Amino acid sequence: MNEHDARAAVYAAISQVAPDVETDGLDDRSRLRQDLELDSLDFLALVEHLARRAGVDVPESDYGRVGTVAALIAYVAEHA
Amino acid sequence: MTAGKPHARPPADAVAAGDLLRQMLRVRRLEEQCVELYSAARIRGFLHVYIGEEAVAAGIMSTLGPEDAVVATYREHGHALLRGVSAGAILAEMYGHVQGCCRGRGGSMHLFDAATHFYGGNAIVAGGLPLAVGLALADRMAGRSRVTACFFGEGAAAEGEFHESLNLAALWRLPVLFCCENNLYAMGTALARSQSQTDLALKAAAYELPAWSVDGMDVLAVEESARRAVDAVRAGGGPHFLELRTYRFRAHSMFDPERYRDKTEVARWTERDPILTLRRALEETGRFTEDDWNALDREVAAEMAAAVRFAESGAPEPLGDLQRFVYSER
Amino acid sequence: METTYREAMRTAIREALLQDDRVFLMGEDVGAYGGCFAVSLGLFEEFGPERIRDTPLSESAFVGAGIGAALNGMRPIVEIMTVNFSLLALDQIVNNAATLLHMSGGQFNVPLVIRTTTGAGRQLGAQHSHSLEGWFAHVPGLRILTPATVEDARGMLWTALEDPDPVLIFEHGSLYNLSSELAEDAGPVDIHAAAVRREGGDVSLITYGGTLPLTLEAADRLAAEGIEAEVLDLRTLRPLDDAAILATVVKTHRAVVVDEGWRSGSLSAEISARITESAFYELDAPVGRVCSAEVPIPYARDLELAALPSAERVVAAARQAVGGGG
Amino acid sequence: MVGEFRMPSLGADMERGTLVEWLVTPGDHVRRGDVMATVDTEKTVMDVESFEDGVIAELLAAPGETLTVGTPMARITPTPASVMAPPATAPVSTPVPEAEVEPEQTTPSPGARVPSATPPVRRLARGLGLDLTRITGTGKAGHVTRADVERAAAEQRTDAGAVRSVRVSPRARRLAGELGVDEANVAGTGPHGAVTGGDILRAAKGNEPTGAEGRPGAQNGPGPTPGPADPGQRATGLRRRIGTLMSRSKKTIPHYYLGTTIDLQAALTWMHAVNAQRPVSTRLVPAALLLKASALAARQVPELNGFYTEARFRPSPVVHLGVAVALREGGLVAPAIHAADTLTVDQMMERLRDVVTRARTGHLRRAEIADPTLTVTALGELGVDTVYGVIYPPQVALVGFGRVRERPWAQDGMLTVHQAVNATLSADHRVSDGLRGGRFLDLINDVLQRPEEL
Repeated sequence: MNEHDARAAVYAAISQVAPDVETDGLDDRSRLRQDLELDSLDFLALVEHLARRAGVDVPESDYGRVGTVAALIAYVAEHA
Repeated sequence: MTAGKPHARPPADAVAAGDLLRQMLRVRRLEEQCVELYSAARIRGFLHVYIGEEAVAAGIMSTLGPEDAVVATYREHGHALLRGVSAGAILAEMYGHVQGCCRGRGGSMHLFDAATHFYGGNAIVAGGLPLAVGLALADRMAGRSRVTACFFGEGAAAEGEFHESLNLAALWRLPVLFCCENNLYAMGTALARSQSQTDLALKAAAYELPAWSVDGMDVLAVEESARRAVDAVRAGGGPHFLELRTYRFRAHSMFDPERYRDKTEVARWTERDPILTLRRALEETGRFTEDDWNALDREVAAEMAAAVRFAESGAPEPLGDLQRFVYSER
Repeated sequence: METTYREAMRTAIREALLQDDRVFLMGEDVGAYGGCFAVSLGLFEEFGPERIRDTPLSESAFVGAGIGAALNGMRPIVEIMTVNFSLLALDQIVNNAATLLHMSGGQFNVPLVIRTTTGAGRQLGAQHSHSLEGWFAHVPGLRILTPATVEDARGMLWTALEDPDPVLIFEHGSLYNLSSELAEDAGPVDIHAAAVRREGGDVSLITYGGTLPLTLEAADRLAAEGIEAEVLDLRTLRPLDDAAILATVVKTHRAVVVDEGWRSGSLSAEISARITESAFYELDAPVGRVCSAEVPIPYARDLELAALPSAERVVAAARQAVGGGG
Repeated sequence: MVGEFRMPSLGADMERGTLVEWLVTPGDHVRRGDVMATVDTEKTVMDVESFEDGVIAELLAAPGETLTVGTPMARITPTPASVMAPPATAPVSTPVPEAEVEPEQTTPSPGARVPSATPPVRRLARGLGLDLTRITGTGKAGHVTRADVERAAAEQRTDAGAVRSVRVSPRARRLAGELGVDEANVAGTGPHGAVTGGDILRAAKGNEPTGAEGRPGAQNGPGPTPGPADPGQRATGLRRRIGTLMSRSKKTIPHYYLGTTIDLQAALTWMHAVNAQRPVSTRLVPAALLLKASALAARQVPELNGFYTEARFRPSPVVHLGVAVALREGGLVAPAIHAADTLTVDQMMERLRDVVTRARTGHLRRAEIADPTLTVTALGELGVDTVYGVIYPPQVALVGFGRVRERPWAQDGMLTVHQAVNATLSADHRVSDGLRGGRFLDLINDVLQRPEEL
């Protein structure tokens, strides 16, 4: 998946679990937990959404690698 | 250990020796008073007493002139007293009363007195050495012939400021007399456990300044060495260093359980009590009797009793003055 | 007369040496070398080794010696090469210079001036680039000056020497080459009041020292957008000029503090707190801050610049404070 | 026979509730389980449902009224399917067969029904300060889509006097008070749309006959009466209610606090191993383990599980675990997971996800909220290490878990790095003491060291 599509998928997932977050102009460096205030259940929902919609399974062992919006986009681009 | 048999060499000048005895006794009685008042909770904070080491301050102070400067440590009640600060002002300071020599803002560890050029009262180990260097620098630059005597313990030799200051003073040939009161323990750490080179005079000599060791339990020996050194410093001979081998009979502070040294060690050193030694030597001359001693003791006791009354009758500075003396009042 | 900050500082030192026998300059390489930043260039030749006194690399000893000399009637100017090295003398500055007057119940004041270079921007890496003046401003008993203009570089020293208590002057390394017109008869300036360097009614940019030039640049850019920023140069970090801070906030109702120190526990935090304490009901926006990134200052040019306050970041913070129109 | 819809009891300590909003109007068909209204208890704002099928005959209470539990709020006429003749008061002349009632065929008046929408869209609407019932759905069967909400938000921005959740600067608040301007009706020009002092001054000027100045929000007088379900107000109300409840808690309950650090290395290793074998949808989170452990411990320490009412403690035979859920728009609710001590970890996880989703989308029902016997806050991953909780009366304890993170861990003389969490207990000293409380934390710790037995 290219970066553009990955970004769209990640934004869609974020909008799903945290609709109050404006993906428009969202800072790529935003941390999912701290900055977007996703708790572990939100995060799980995010990962689930990506699995369903983008076909990317983020195993738990990789959670540490997808801490920011940018990292998550890169991860999806690489694995989808 | 330099503890050994008490020896009493005959004082050459009995009158001068009698005065040294009197000065040492004043320090002893003041410190005993402090311990008593501390135990009664009249004095708080840290309290470090000088009992056992009186010969050092008494011997050196007797060689200084009124214009000379003194920098001391947090174990400085005796130094302040012998420099001329009244026992009353010292005790009032420890009471935290405005009648104290620092208006109760310094306490036991921070006695200062401008009138007698007594620059404290420094409770950071080795922190006073750079000050002494600067005081002497100013004297040198202004062409004054005064000497700055700087007291510190052997623990200071482990600090960077000790080395920086000895170097600077020697480099600039400044009129400082460094007086290292080696009582063998930095709090509870024995010298040999903290220094690779325990010969402190040798350490100092590495900075190219005259340095030697003195029996700090013998006030006459201290006085003699100090006079020689002070004269040399005053004459432009640059800084000198005296290692005064002494011993404190009591704990480091009132909080110290003394787990680090043996009672027998303390007992051995107390046999060399500088006051008893000199008293005995004076009595052997036949010109000092038990009556003389008793009279002296009564006189000193009266002085201390008056000092306690003075301190007791004082009062703390008004709270409204809390913010004073952070910046100069202009 | 066009003069640099460096020359102005040198003129001030020279003037002090000429005016008062008690003044002398002491520090590492202030003499034969001419000063690490060439501030004292030529003075050694003019005044000799007694009064332009090279010291060993013994910050604690020579700062302490400065304190002792000040106690004993002199008016020393002690130069510490950079603020990072001042940490080696922290004991003397904090435990002695700042406390002696108080501990002695008012008997011993310390009329000492310490000059040091502060700040980043010259790729000097993490041990020569920090801005620690905010730490010193924490300590009662010290006075902290941060000349940010050629006029202040020329004029603050003498006033500092006249102060009976210890004064620390922080000279930002990037300012030495700053050049501007200076009156021939320029002389001592007051060190008690902050200065409004630019008037404006929309937002207050509060800064000092090395970040003044970029803050003024930011104000110009904001003006092009129709935002009139007022720029307050604190000049003295301790004691802070509360009245001036209050006055500008009451005027604009918005404030951004620009401080090259790290944000956490910083001077900017102090100023922000004072604004909320004394002018909360005057505020139309949260107090903004532009500080250095919380990293040791890196060497690489781009990284270093990214770590430091910039005009762009000040502009952005000011815009945010003013608001985007709904 | 006319049925009555009454103020429900939504908690053991609930004595009265305030009607926030009617979600039905007279003439509406309702079925058992349909949401009728929202009610503000002292703990939270909740949807309350009908227990009957029928047609709304009459609304007896108005939004804003506070009613004691059991007070009739509406009358419901049974539908012809269950009763032969509709009562004369029935407003519906030609009843529509129930099966044919579709959302798009009901009365188009806004506010009549809660339209269907996905939880994120609901949350978005709430975040934007929009009333979902006033948004026209364009999706399948009138489903409100994200685009619908965004369009409505855009419309609202141009809608003069629309009431929003507003930010007001300190200066503006002061000036508004001084000048008698309602800052809620002033459009903000400051950061994030905050109302500034300048906006208030302009608005104040606008109130005078002459100088009406530019901004749409700065118009004369108060705007239209806000809709009763305004989410901004709801969040504010919720915050105020929490404040009241917590003040009461602190005033009446002699709290004591215990804390311990629990080694989660074993539990998380086990969890990671389990999760590695599973698709995302069935993976566990640490909170599920912590809740399970707390429930098991609570069963063994009954002094922490139950209600203190009428000056005595009544232990509960089952553990209904309240789960503290922070809402994105602010505020906190603590719906219950029933009989938590009997659930497997997987069931616990499922219930946790369900109840948190419902809480966050504003769709808690009685079943989710009624009567937790012990509250746990375990979703605190967002930063704090330690939670010092305030007990929800009439409960007698609150268990708090901070952030799970790596810490240096000394064990058998070796220093290693373990995942660990600070567990705290706030408990009521009238009922238990440190010994029992400590036992409780010990039990949690024990259970978590043997995760496979959970």
